[in-house]
Amino acid sequence: MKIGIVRFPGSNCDQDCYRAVDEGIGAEAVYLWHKSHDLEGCHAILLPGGFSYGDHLRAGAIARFSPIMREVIAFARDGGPVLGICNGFQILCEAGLLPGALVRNDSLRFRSHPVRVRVERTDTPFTSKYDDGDVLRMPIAHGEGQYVADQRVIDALEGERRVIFRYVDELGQPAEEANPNGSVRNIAGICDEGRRVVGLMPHPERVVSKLLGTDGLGVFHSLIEFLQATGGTAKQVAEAGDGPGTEAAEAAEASTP
Amino acid sequence: MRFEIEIRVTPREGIVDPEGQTIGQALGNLGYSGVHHVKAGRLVRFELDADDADEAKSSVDRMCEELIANPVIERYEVQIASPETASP
Amino acid sequence: MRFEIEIRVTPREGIVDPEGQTIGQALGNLGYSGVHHVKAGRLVRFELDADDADEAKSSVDRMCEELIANPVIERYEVQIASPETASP
Amino acid sequence: MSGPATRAPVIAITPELVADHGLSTDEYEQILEILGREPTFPELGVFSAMWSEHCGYKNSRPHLQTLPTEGPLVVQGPGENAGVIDAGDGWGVAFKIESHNHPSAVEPYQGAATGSGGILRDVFTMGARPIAILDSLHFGSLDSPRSRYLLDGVVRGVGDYGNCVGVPTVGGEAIFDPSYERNPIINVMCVGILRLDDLMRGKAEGVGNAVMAVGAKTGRDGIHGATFASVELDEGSDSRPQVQVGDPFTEKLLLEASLELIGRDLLVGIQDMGAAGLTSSGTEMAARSGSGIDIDVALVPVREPGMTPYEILLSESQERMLLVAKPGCETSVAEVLSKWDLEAAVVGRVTDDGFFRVRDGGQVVVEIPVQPLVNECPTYTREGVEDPEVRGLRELDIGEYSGPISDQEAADALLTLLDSPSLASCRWIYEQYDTTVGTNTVVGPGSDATVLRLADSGRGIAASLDCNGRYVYLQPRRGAKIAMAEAARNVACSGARPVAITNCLNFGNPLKPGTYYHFAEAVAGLGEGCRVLSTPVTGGNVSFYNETPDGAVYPTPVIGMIGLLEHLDRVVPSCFRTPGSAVLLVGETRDELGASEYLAACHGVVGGAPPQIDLEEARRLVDFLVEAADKRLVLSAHDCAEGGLAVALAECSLGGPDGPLAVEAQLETEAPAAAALFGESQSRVVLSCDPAKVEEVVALATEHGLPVAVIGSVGAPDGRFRLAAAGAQIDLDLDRIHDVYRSALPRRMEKQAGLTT
Ligand SMILES: Nc1ncnc2c1ncn2[C@@H]1O[C@H](COP(=O)(O)OP(=O)(O)O)[C@@H](O)[C@H]1O
Ligand SMILES: [Mg+2]
Repeated sequence: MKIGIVRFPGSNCDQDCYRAVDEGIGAEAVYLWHKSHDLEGCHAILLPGGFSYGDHLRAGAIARFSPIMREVIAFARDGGPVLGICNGFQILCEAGLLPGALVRNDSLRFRSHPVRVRVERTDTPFTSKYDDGDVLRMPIAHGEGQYVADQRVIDALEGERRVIFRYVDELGQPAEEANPNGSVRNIAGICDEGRRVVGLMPHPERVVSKLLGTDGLGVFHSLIEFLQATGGTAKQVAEAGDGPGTEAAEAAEASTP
Repeated sequence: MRFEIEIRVTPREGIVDPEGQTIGQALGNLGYSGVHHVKAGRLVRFELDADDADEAKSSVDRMCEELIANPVIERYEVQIASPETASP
Repeated sequence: MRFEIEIRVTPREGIVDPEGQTIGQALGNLGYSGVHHVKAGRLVRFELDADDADEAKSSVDRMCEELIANPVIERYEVQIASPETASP
Repeated sequence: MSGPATRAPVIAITPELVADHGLSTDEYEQILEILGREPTFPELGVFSAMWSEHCGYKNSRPHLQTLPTEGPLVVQGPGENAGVIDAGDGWGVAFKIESHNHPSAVEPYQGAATGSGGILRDVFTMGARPIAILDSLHFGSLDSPRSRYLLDGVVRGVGDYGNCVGVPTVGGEAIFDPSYERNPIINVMCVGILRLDDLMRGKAEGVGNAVMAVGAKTGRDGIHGATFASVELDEGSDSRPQVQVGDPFTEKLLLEASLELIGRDLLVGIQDMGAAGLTSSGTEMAARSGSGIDIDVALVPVREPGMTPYEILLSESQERMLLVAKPGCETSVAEVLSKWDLEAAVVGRVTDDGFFRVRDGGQVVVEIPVQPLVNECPTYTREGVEDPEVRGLRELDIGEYSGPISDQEAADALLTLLDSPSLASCRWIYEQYDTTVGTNTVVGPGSDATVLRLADSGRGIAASLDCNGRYVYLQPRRGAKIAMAEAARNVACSGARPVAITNCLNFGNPLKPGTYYHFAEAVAGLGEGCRVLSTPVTGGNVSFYNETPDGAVYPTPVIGMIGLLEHLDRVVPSCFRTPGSAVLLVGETRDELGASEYLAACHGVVGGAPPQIDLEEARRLVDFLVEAADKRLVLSAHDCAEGGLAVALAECSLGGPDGPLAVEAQLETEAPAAAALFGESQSRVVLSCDPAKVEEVVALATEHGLPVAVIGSVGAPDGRFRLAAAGAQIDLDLDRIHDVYRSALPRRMEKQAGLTT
């Protein structure tokens, strides 16, 4: 299984993501350059944090037009798993793969500290290794992480249970004090309708070792488990011709808790 | 012809505007009274070569929709001046 | 009387404007041609109670110098409209 | 030799113009001698910049030369863009500190941001990947709106820059004292790691090799910034042209491109165009190699039309580098730069005639022999005299404050100290910094030293920035030794062995005998500290003229200490971790209150002599701490510094990752209560350990000739903070002191709405 990590010129969590995949879970990681038109057969894509193109205008606004993003968008539309972390989440929203937007923190200050997030849903490629309601500790580090969307979108997200991570306090409750940036309903991460595209502001890739914490490992282990069960996107499976067939993939996916 | 373009991007009604709010508070703290409904936005200015004002306008509208404003959270206004009509 | 205030803050001449530069490049990459001298700035709008336009103007100037613009690297323009004269 | 032809309009070199360039008559005479003729206007500018205090170290060099710079681990000492030490297994650590005091006083956000940018470039041009930034910040009292504005802007500036480039800001210090009111001290240190095979230097070798300007275009910003850094700030100075705006995104591109160029072995040398821009980078690179350099300013990409050679040579526009490509590698260099969307232009060639020659198109406008320009800047050794006023303060009788105090007074004093912004939690600051990007931060801000992972070697790098300016003011030699000892102790508390320092010497106007005395004495103290602690100097920076018409700042020689930790898994945190642990105090508590934060914060008194410092004892303490960590004897170790034992103990109980832990302690001492609780006796450390290990810890300390006492335990069940000494007892609710400690900065700062950028 090959995981592609997109490198924009201003990405600065690309190496951390690489290490999380490579050392953290021992899977194959490759960098995908932003000017490239080729996903090199990757089975999943990570959009790392950073400041893609200096974050001028709006975070992620310019990144979404890069050549590689055209491929990533197509890949996501084919059902390929895509995870956007921090700036990656912002890019996914700008690209329209996820609804809503991330605006400046309500404090107007960059915020960097550990937060607690509650796993709200485990039947996604990035959360299956967790239990519903697990509370994870991960760092945040962002200036524009306040999730906003209009009421209709929020209702839809909640109604379809597409909020995947929520900021919570030590009791596991989405209290106001636990919300580091003013995000509506303490939203820390969401997924698209097909549940294959996930974006979140906290950094799971920074807590994948004994030395620094292990709460983020589950995100990457979940992905590998998902890929092993499904063999990648339907298209990849069809093209590869070996691996489990499309129907098998769908079945395997449906059985993921 | 070369046109002078100014684009003003502001948060859409109902979207949080922490920056505007903070400016409002700060002005209050500094002793300015009678300040209401502060909004903060962005400004983009440039010069654009186009055959006529209509062409310029439609091209700038596309730029705004595609890149300069995010319709999910922002609205924009465009002001176009041809050098002759531009105020000094 | 209540006035509508718009303040436009832009980098001073000779000060680098990486944001403007990046927007210019991005527009180029998206295929827009004929775009020159892109500048990025900030916009602040609010309503202000004042006795007359002169008072409003001098008060807004002070706000700009004290808080809204950073005179070391930025310049600002103020536009004041009383509700009657304001364009719809 | 005929001088370079100059194009009209010829600017006449008048005595006034020479004086405006900060050059004395004697210095000008020396220039005439070097050139054998009158300088052209651009040449005058070049000499002025290179012979400014900032670049030429006119008033400091004779003293700096007394500092020890050699040691078994030093790979690169002073004189390069950054120092480098050998960290084992082929790894090196590059580190350097830089001041950006004057730019930050004028424009805090951009001043601090561009300071970070410059020091990052100094480190990555050595071929090292920056993995951490530390900042030492000294401001006036936070009661003043100006200080709040400066702190707000500086923190945003340091933060935004590092956050965007992706280098975590992981430690430092924040000190508030009225002496810094209008002239804050903003020092930024960068730490990077490299494979020693990749070590790169700022050289211009190989006749005919291409010299390239890379990165941002050259504009009119910051012309003569080096000279600006070398004058006092006064009311009338319109400092605007000196303000530069940083672009961290371009910096990030430069960082990645430089490391790729160095990694692919395409370069002969590379240097940041920092202070004095093209002039200093070009001439210094040539001077290091004994070569010459020939540049055409018409080839330099400029941001504004009509820039003169003078302006192009002296511009300090940010995010620019000068590099010399290996022969035959020009195309590959260009490819790498274009991959990173960086602008690059060949602007000249390396020569062998020893001249810095600048053309403007066809015409030669500068032709100066490199060696005297770079290496023969006139230096001055002056007479330093201690200010009688300072001596008076040091000899002030502070006996009345060291008598017995009531329990209530003791408790109130502790609360006052924990609310003092210099001692209170710095969370408000470091939560605006990305502290974890790069996943190298093993111990972040909030402890004595920052500890970083050294790639996959299993070893760690510890770093700490320290200086107590009040000590140095009152007794400079002793104060500097204390700064050295404290920095070493901070690093050793984490379990790392201190190995080398960089330093940033922030002083007032050296032409004043009182300031010069401070400087000379402080450097002497540093030297002693370096020698006894075996921590040579690998580089640093001198910032004079930190002074306004109201007076000079406290002399502030900031020490950036680097330590190495053999086993990262034996790192020692500074705060208590486990209820039930025994609490020990190592070191002797004396009747010392002079120069203390207690006198300043609780009694408004600046005076008395700073505490004694015995460097040999400091060294034994370091050895003990390193050994105790290596043997896994201790659970935590925290330096006892400003605010004394009471504050140190409170920090130990408040700073843990899982919230505050109660503590109960009692100190047996001869010292009277105020000194026992709040005195700042040196070479003391608060430890906690498993009760079963107490005997071993005590034995080890005794073996190192250190006094040690078990003073209490962690985790009194009723959630209180209790400390008794010399008849006074502090007994406070833990949540209350936690609240005071945490809210001191935000309470003062959130009045300040930050809007800039
Ligand atoms: N300007 C700053 N930037 C980042 N961290 C800081 C800053 N100032 C202080 N800190 C952190 O806060 C803690 C307390 O600082 P300080 O009082 O100087 O500690 P020490 O006891 O070592 O003298 C340290 O861990 C330091 O790294
Ligand atoms: Mg300190």
